[in-house]
Formats: sequence, structure tokens, C-alpha cells
Amino acid sequence: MSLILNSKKNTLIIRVRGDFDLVSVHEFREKIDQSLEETMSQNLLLDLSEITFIDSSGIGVILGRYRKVKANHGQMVICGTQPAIEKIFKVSGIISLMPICSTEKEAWKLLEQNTFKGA
Amino acid sequence: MSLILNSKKNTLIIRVRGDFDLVSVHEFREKIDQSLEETMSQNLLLDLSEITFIDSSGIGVILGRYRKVKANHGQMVICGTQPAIEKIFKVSGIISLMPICSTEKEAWKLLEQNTFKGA
Amino acid sequence: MGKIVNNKIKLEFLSKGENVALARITIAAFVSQLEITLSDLEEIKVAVSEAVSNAIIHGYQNKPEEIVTMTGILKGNTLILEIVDQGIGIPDIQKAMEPAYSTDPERTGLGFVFMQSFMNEVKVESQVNCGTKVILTKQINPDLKNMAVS
Amino acid sequence: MGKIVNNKIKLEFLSKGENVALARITIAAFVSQLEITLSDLEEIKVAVSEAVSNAIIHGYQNKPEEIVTMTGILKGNTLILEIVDQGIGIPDIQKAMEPAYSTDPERTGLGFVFMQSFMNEVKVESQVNCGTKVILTKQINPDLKNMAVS
Ligand SMILES: Nc1ncnc2c1ncn2[C@@H]1O[C@H](COP(=O)(O)OP(=O)(O)O)[C@@H](O)[C@H]1O
Ligand SMILES: Nc1ncnc2c1ncn2[C@@H]1O[C@H](COP(=O)(O)OP(=O)(O)O)[C@@H](O)[C@H]1O
Repeated sequence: MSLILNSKKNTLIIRVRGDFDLVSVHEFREKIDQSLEETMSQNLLLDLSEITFIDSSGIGVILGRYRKVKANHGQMVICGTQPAIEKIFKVSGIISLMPICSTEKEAWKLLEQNTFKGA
Repeated sequence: MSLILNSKKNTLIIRVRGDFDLVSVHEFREKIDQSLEETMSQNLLLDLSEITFIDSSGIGVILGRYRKVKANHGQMVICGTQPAIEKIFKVSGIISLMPICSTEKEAWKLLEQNTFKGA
Repeated sequence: MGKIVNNKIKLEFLSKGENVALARITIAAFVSQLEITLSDLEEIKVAVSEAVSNAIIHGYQNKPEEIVTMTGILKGNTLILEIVDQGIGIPDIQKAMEPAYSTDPERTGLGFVFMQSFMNEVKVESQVNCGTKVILTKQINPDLKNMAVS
Repeated sequence: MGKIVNNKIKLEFLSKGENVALARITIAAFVSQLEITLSDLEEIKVAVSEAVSNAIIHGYQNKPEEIVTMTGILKGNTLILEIVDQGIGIPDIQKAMEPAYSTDPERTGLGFVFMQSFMNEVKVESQVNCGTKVILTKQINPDLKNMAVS
């Protein structure tokens, strides 16, 4: 797994590449938590369009970050899930916790709508 | 492995896809020998640009077909070998038996030149 | 009709995180000898990944010098996978298989949920301090779309 | 510098032609835990393919119910592979390893030539009617080009 991190408009953008399994959990947790602090971002936008695999270890750290963001009154949106992994998002229940959309553009729209609503 | 066979100007054109190993040897031998007979082609043009793997089993049937074509006073040309497999062609000595070129176009040029020379 | 495949493999590897991917790739190559849909393939990879991760994290508590064994059997279009560790074992299998149950606060308890959602059958045999065997079975549906053109 | 990998796997499979590809893919996934050049990877795949094909065709004379065992060890950047069969064995190893020597008129006798060209060391142990073990060793050069950008 490799991570590309960017921040924009109070939001940390995470682009994940490769296999998102047991081996990647530690690095993901450390890097995201550190970047959330450094950038003082409230929201998380997680782009999974380049992942090649995900299992419950990956889902686990995503859920962990979700809780953190919520505790900080932020929002989290996932984009770029491919058909092959959609069932994992359904079965895990993530789908009922946060919006999952196809593109980063849609994700931004959602984040901006909700921020506006919240304001 | 899958094979696409065509014939043109006294030449059987073979395009190989996938892994060219032990498992493919039997099918390759059968299909080529049958097609050589049916089309009464004298020459063989073997396009390997779409193979994903080759080992001595693959080299073996290629050499077998080469002998057959030579016995029938035809010519054989190989095209489309990728860098990763070039060493195999060198070590096996195939390189000194028949021309190996990049594209089918070049292969045709060679076949036509040599036929002309032979005539 | 797809050709009938009967085959058997056994893979033994060290209980290291990197080998979870190795186990997945090996099984993917193994079942790809059958006509298989991408979605079946993906589901098998997830189930294997869960069972092997559990052997490493829970069974062997992340000790990297232990051995995990994975056996794969293809009988016609039935896949039977066994993932075995000689680790700490599971005291209460029924409880362990409950959704969201985990003995590790950092984890989700979704491993068995995924195995059960993605395979036709999940059986667990375990003895405390002896180890755990997870048996996963799946009927693989032929890939009708690809078969039509092949 | 690439990270140091120490790892070990063992794959057992039926002596069927389809499993030659399986062995190759498994070893490719195994050595890819290291920084490796495409050309090293390709050479290892060929060497494995030759040794496993020999076990199936020669060792077991194409009987599909026998078991081939492949062991892989990574120690730093040294790869050690063992391919073992319990087949007919080789009466004269030196002769068998001569270029172009083959007991099968349909084959080329290039198997050992490829193993020797693509690996740093090829050792063969064999006993007639007991079986054959081929030990292949290769120093894997780090992929300097990819490392520079990573
Ligand atoms: N191979 C194993 N050895 C020991 N305990 C296990 C093993 N597999 C599962 N368990 C136990 O079952 C629990 C539930 O497993 P699972 O559903 O995969 O969730 P998780 O891995 O997220 O904890 C684990 O927390 C662990 O206590
Ligand atoms: N595992 C094996 N068991 C028995 N004989 C073998 C084995 N491997 C190689 N041999 C013998 O060594 C010879 C040379 O092998 P090789 O160089 O791979 O060429 P080829 O496979 O083309 O015959 C074979 O023809 C066979 O007689």
C-alpha cells in the first residue's frame, strides 16, 4: 500500500494505492492521525479508486478514523469504490455510516453541502 | 495460452497469447501441424508479442516447427519478443537459426526478401 | 461447459503479515484454473485473507516465526480451503463467530462475518493452546459471460 | 536501501501441468516482497518452471496423482529454491545436466541450461527410484532504478 495525502478546505484527502490489508493498517493509522493533527483538518475524504484489495483489517482502520473524525464534529466521505469491493462495504455496514460515492468531485459536493447545512 | 491462426501468401501466421509452457505444448504442436497441412503453407510467421511467459517447453515446440518448415524448404520468422524473454532466445540458440524481429511488418519484409532471393 | 478441474495444493508459510498477500495470490492462481467470475475470485481472496490474518494476529499473536498452513482442494466446481495454525486456539467458537465480537480492541470482529458472507460454508475447529482450523467451502459458479465468447 | 526480508514458504501440489504456472506465480509473489528487477523476476520464473516441469514430466512421467514440493527461502537478498519429487530419479546427473541432453525425444534438453543461465547456482541430488531434489540459488539485485524514485 502507498498513501498520498493532501489537505484542502479543512479536509484531509487520502488517496490509497495497492493492497489495503493487515500489513497496511499500522502505516495508515499513524500517517492519517498525524496528518489530521498537523493540518488540523476536520473532515476526511478517502479515495479508494486505486486500491487493489481490501479486507476487514482495512475496514477496521477506516472505521477507526471515522470515529475520530466524528468525535471532532467532522465528516468523512469515501469515493472510488469498485464493484468488486462494494459488497465489503455493504456487509461491513460502512455504507450506513458515511456517504460512498464514485468520484472525488461528488465527494466534494457532499462535503460542501453538509458543511453548509451544518453551518 | 490461446492461438490465432491465419494464412497469407504461402505463410501460416501464428499469434500466441498467454503462457507458453508445458500445458500449451500439445495444443500448439497439433494446431500448427494441422494448419500447415490444411493451408499448404511453406513458411511460418510466429508473433509472440502477446505471450506472458515462455520456457524450454515453449522453445521446444518452436524448434520442432522450425525443423518441419525447413524440411519443407520453407522459412520461419519470429516477431514480437519482449526484452524480458530475449535472453531465453539467446541462450537457447534460436537466435542463430531464424530471424527474430520486432514487428510483423519487419517479419514480412524478411520473408519476402528471402523468397525473392531463393527464387 | 467449463472443463472439470480436480486439484490440490498445500502452502506453508511463516506467520508474517506479508504472507497474507502471498496466500491470497496463490489461491487466486489456484482457483483461476476454473472458469470463475471476478466477483467470486474477489470474495475468495477476502475470505482467505481473513482466515490467514486471524491465524497470524490471534492464533500466533503476531509471533513471526510460526507456521500457517493453507490447503486448497478443487473438486469439480467446489472449492474447499483449510487454514490451520498451531496457536492459542479459540475457547468459545460460537462467541468468536458472532458479528462484531473481537478480543482485540483495535479490530472490528468482521473477519468471520466476511468469511460467512463470501463463502458457502465456514467451519471452525479449535482447541485452546493447540490451534485452530478454519474450513471454508464455496461453490464456484462458472463465468457464463466469458464462457459464451470462449 | 531495500528492506531486508527473511521469509520461508513451502508449496505442495499435484504433478499436473496446470500447477507449473501456479508454482511460478507463487514464487513471483514471494520474491516480490523484495525490491526486484523485472528481469530477475522473469529469470526466476523460468528456472522454477523448468525444475517443476522436469519433476512432472521426467520424475513422475506425467502421472498426475503425485506430489511435487517447492520450498522457497529468502535470506537477505539470497533466494534459495528447492524443487523435490519422489519420482524415478536421475541415474547420471552430470550427463542429465549437459546442454541438449534429453531422454525425451520431444524435448530439447534446455531445462538445465536455462536453470544454470538464470540462477547463480544449480545443485541436483537424485537417487534412482527415490526421486530428485533441485536446489536453485540466486542473488537478487535490488532494483536500483525503482529504488531511486521510491
Ligand atoms: N486463528 C485464531 N486463533 C485464535 N483466535 C481466533 C482465531 N481466529 C479468530 N479468533 C478469535 O475470534 C475473534 C473474532 O474473529 P474475527 O471475526 O475474525 O474478528 P477480528 O479478527 O476482527 O477480531 C477474534 O477476535 C479472536 O479472539
Ligand atoms: N526431476 C527429474 N526426474 C528424473 N529425471 C530428470 C528430472 N529432471 C531432469 N531429468 C533428466 O534430465 C534430462 C535433462 O533435463 P533438461 O535439461 O531439463 O531437459 P529436458 O526436460 O528438455 O529433457 C531429462 O531429459 C531427464 O532425463
